[in-house]
Amino acid sequence: MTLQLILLIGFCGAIITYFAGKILPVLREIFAVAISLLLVGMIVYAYGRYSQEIAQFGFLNFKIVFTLNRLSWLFAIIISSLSALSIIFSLSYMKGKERQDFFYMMMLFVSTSMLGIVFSGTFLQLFIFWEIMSWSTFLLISYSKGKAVKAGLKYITMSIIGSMAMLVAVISLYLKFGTLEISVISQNIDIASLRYLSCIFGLLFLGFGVKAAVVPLHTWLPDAHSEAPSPFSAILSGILIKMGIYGFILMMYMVVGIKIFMTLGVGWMKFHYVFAWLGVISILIPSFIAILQNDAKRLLAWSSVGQIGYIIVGISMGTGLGFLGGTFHIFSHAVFKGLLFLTIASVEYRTRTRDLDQLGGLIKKMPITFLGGLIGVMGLIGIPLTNGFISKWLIYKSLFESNRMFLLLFSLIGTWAAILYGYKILHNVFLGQLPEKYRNMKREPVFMQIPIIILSLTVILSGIFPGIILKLINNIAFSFGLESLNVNMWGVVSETGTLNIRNIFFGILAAIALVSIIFYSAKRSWKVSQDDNYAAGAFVPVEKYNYTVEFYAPLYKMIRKYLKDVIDIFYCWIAGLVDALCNGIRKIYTGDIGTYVGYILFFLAFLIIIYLRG
Amino acid sequence: MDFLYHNIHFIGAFGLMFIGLYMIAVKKNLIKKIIGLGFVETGINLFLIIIGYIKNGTAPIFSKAGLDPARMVDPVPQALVLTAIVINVAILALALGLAIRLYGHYKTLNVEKIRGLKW
Amino acid sequence: MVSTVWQNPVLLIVVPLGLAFFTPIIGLIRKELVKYIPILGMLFNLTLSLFLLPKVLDNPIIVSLSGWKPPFAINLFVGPVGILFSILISLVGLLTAIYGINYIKKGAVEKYHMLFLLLLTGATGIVLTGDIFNLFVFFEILCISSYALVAYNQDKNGIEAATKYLIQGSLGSAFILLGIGFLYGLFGTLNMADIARNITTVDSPALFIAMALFITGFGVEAAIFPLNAWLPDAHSSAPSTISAILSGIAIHIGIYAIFRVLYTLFGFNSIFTVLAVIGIVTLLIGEMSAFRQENIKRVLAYSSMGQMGLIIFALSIGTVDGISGGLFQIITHTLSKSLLFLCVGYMVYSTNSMELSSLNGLGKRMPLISLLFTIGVFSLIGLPPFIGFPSKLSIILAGLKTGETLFLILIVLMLLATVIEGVYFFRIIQILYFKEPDKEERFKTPFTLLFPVIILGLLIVAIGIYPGLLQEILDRSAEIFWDKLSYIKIVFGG
Amino acid sequence: MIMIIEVVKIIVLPLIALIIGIFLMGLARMITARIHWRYGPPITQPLIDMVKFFDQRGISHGFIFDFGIILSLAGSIVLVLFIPFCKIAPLSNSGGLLVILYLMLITPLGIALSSGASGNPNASIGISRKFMLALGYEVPFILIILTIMKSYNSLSLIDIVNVQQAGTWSIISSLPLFLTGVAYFLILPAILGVRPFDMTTAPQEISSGPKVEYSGKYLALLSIEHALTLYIGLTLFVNLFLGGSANFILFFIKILIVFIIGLFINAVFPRFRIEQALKYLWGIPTLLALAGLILTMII
Repeated sequence: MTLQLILLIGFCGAIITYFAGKILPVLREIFAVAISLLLVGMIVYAYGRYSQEIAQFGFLNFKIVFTLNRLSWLFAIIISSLSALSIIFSLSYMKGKERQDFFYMMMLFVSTSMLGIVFSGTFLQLFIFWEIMSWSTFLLISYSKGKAVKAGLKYITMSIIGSMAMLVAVISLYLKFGTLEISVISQNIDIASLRYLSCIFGLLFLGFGVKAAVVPLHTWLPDAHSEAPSPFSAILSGILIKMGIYGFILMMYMVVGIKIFMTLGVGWMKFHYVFAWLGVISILIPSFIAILQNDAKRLLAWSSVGQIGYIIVGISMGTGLGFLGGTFHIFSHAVFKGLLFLTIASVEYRTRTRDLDQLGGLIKKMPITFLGGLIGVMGLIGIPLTNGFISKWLIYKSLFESNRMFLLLFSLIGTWAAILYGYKILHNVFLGQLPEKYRNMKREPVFMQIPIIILSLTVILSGIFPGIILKLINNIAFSFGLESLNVNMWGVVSETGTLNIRNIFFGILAAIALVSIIFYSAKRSWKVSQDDNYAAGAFVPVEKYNYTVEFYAPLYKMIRKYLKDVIDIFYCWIAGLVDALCNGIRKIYTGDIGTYVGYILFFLAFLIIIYLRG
Repeated sequence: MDFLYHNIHFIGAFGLMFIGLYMIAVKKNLIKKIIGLGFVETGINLFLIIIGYIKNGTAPIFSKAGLDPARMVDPVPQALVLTAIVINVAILALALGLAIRLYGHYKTLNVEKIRGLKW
Repeated sequence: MVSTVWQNPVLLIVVPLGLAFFTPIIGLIRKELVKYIPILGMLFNLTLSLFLLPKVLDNPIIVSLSGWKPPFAINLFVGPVGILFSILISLVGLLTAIYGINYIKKGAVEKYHMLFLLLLTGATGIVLTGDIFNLFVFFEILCISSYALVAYNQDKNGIEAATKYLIQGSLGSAFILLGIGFLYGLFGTLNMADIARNITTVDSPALFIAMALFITGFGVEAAIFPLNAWLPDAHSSAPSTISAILSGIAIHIGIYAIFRVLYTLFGFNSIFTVLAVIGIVTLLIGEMSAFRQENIKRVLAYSSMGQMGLIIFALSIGTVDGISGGLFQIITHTLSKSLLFLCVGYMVYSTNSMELSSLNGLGKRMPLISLLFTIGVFSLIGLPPFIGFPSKLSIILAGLKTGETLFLILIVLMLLATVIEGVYFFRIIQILYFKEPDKEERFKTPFTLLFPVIILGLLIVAIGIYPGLLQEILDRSAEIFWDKLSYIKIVFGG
Repeated sequence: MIMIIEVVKIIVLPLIALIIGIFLMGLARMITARIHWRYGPPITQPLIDMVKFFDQRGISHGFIFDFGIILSLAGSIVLVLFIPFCKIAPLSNSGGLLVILYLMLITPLGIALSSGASGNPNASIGISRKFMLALGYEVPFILIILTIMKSYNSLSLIDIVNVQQAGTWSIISSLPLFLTGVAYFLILPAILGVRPFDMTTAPQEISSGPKVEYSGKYLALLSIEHALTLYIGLTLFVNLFLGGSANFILFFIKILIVFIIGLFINAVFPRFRIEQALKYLWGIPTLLALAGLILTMII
């Protein structure tokens, strides 16, 4: 009953929260936080109790089954804890905003529907919760009005197209296997021909790919992530796009099985090949586009597309190492990208802007936020001792072992692009000169500090002790029939190259200690104000004493002309075409009754002609 | 010629219908269209009567002596036509009423000009 | 068969008809009383239909009027489908009547209520009758009262729409009558079961022409693609209660008539494939035309057109699953579209404009109505957990089950249409909630307006979450609706 | 016992690196001066400077200004422990070349944080150039690393050195490795940040860029860091392409030769603009390295 109870609590809790807000605003906040924490608690409690629950009621003629396995538990814990943190963050962030009842309700709704997805034991439920997630997400994306409206529409358009493809796939699975139970289908997968499975994959690629924002389907993401309310952006980027990945993993490893998956495809164009290359394109181009962005959230959004690419590359390798890396990166990315979005949200909350050209020097005003941002960026880049490093190392290693050097090359280059935009966001927001208008700014509120601190600690701790999560993922990999790796608390042991975080950790710790000793044993330095700067005798006005606009100007000049989002332009062109077509087609209703009568006579004649022709 | 002789009533009925259809489809004046509607209905009524008609038949009254049941015309189509006529009257009356109102709004009966609702 | 007088299905027709005639008389006595008469009638109908439902699921009831056995007298065929429709009609009728208490204030109120009852009578008659000419008569009652009701506001648009509707509709009726003439000429009977029994004995082009005439004739009311030009005009210009009835009931009755005639009289044949294609074309054209509309009621009207296409497609799949899905979709559309029109009625009434832009930020000014509107819209798009999802799911399932390539293509097109539908509906949702309102002040909604809408909303959610409620009824209905032989057998008593 | 030896190695190796680095810095100034027909400072000048800097009181712009510089130096020190010196590499089995690639990020990131926190626009400009330049040389550099990894089918640097010791130097072992070796040599100045790739610290334009706000101990630490970077860049080349060596003298000579050849180029070229640098780096070296990788993949 646990799983059904979790979902019931989530959905009912969302509605209760809404009505509680109508009575007393404080009540709403208490409820929202309590319910989200309760969900976390229940999922923690469910650890290890892997089971199947067959629901009492059916849906049409379909059975309803809830399952909990290791994979879904991993996702569930990420979902529930990140949304709990985002909701706690919202307590401060949403203060004074309108329609808060709605906001909290939808936050809970989205996260519960995601839990529903991972608990689904049948494809039908998967689809139902998928759709609930889609529309509730739509409502939250559009929440901020203005530009968000257009972003929401773009999102939902692509989302519906994806869901429709998915629906066809799900139903055809039902017709093929006579059931939608995932476990039953995976047992009988042999009866399906490879061609059929390829078609199913093609359709599901549309369905899952839209949510996962794989490259040709990514165009909704930059708009949606940047325009959504920031705590929700954290959820969007942190977990929602991972639902697409969950779908892929489910199909590839659980339902079809990786052995069959590696043979799927049309001719020599194997599906996993295409998939991996799409992943790499997702890494490379969006990462460079991210460098060009001036809106902090838009930058992070493009970066999310890039990071999703790593995950996809990892899981499409079909090896234990790749799976380990990809799945670990799901976790890492959820944590550090959630952290980064919350950081930016906290900056936005105080400064009312997220324009990278306007900010600067905030380190002095919000040190905790800066620390969060720093750790987030370090995780994003993959500096050792953060969890981003672990996952990237594993992914690179798996690429190397699968002998896919060009994939490896492009993924690595993507990382260097990540350094550029990562530093840009740090520098333009936190470093440099503090502009005059922010001199009297207050610190970030405590409810913003808590999630930021928790997430920062998670990034670091899981970077130093990756074994905790690696072991879990390794078990998942084992249950999928992948080769099991020798995982310990500090990393992975293998023949061709071992990852040992312990050495790196103590090495860096010792080095820092050593340098600190040298540094602090030397003469103490003077603290000077930020205006006390060396300008080679030149006089520079204070407001212009900041180098943030066009931070990488020469690079921009070189790459900007190559980095148009052609796919987006193409989609918009198609949309325009459809729009024009729709506008044209309604002209057949001319308003002239004579024409209408003509239509009727024509129709009659048409039917008779059909008859005459047999 | 023989064909024409035996089917002249059908031709008449359908002829009326087609005239009506032509008027509805082509005429610009709303009243003419309504008249066309009347034509169609009349044609159909005629058709229904013809279906039940037997040459040199008698009225289908069983109680009246001296009528051969085999030579009686079918009473059902006549009943149908009676109903249909009533309906037609209602429709035409409504149509004309609407036409008057429409004229009040548009000051014209030319349907090409009455195109406030389109697309 | 019928134990007591009060359980006689004839009452479903007689009571509203009688009340309709009493309405003007009562109106002479006290004008305020008039508006409660439809509520009374529909409440009675709803109760009786619900009461009859479990009975007819096992055995359809045959009622012969004037004591003659079929085929010699007009008989009613009270099967599950008929009762299902009858429930829908009386439910929507009841709710719209309640809505109308405060909504219809101007004009000839007693005439409105009379016509309203007549319309519903006609609709109920159509779904219950077993006689083709009787069906025609009820059809005309339905049509004439709807022509008149569309023009009820007597404004420019209403009159124009009614005129156009009338001309097209009566042309359609003329075709039906002609078709009846053909059938009578061939078989010498008007009883549908009797015709059905003998239909295989005749092989004449006239038979097919009759079928074509029926499809075209009923098709005008059912809004099949090129015959549906009246629909957006009429639905958008009528008073919203009438729009709700027209969209929620009248067009479905047209569809019922087409398929009753096709299934029962002509049986399955190649025309269904054509109809399936036409259905999808209707769907596409409807949704595409709705895409760029700026008038909220026209959007809904075009969307109704699209939904009709979907239902026609489902019913033309030609399997019990398809019919069950189609009936489900009819229920979905009835509930959702009535809900939407009633919501929009109030919005238009409050803002005094039908432009989409006038809905800006209404989510804040009338939260409950907007919420219910959203539910209706989501349900129409087919999003879980609303009723539209299971119905669309069963249609797609039925279509793919046939395994034919044509149906696969049609379903893909249908899904494309769903995408278009989704986009414009989501746009409206955004306008409701995520645009700044012009004014801040809230509207106070009278309870009589709110109550019907809430009931519809609750039904949509309840069935959406647990579609098992309807499952059995639908499957049984579909079986009987579809099965020509058992129809004949039931009518002739073995 | 083994533990103690390991600890000793860990302590001694950075010191050796530092000495070599400082020596090379001094040597560089001397040789450059000679090429320019100047007399130049004595070879111990960098060391003298360093000691002097430690003695002076510097200014600080806050915590991250301090922390960044510590982090960057610590990063360099750790990195030294990963790269075999005379086949001594205490930590090289902790993740191999991939870790080295990532550890090479810590140093610039530390400096970037520190100098960014100083609030001096010149520093920011310098840093932005530094990162662009890094993006420029990392593309060929990654290609080079990948080619090596592929050729020896190992991530471990020490394995690669061992294989070379058993056979021939990689730069002459095969055509692809030769091409990559040349490519590495061509980008070496960019990695080390010396002329013609010293736009990051161009003193005449942006007042030494990131270094502009540093004084006293900060500058001293920065010099140490620079010395270590010099060491790391060269050792990596020697280990990857010139077979490393178990012999201290031989190893040192290899470093010296590479350094001096590089120095000649350095001394006669003017500074690139950043766009020119990027175009150069993404041109010939990248193509060479790419050719190397493709050839390796084929063979």
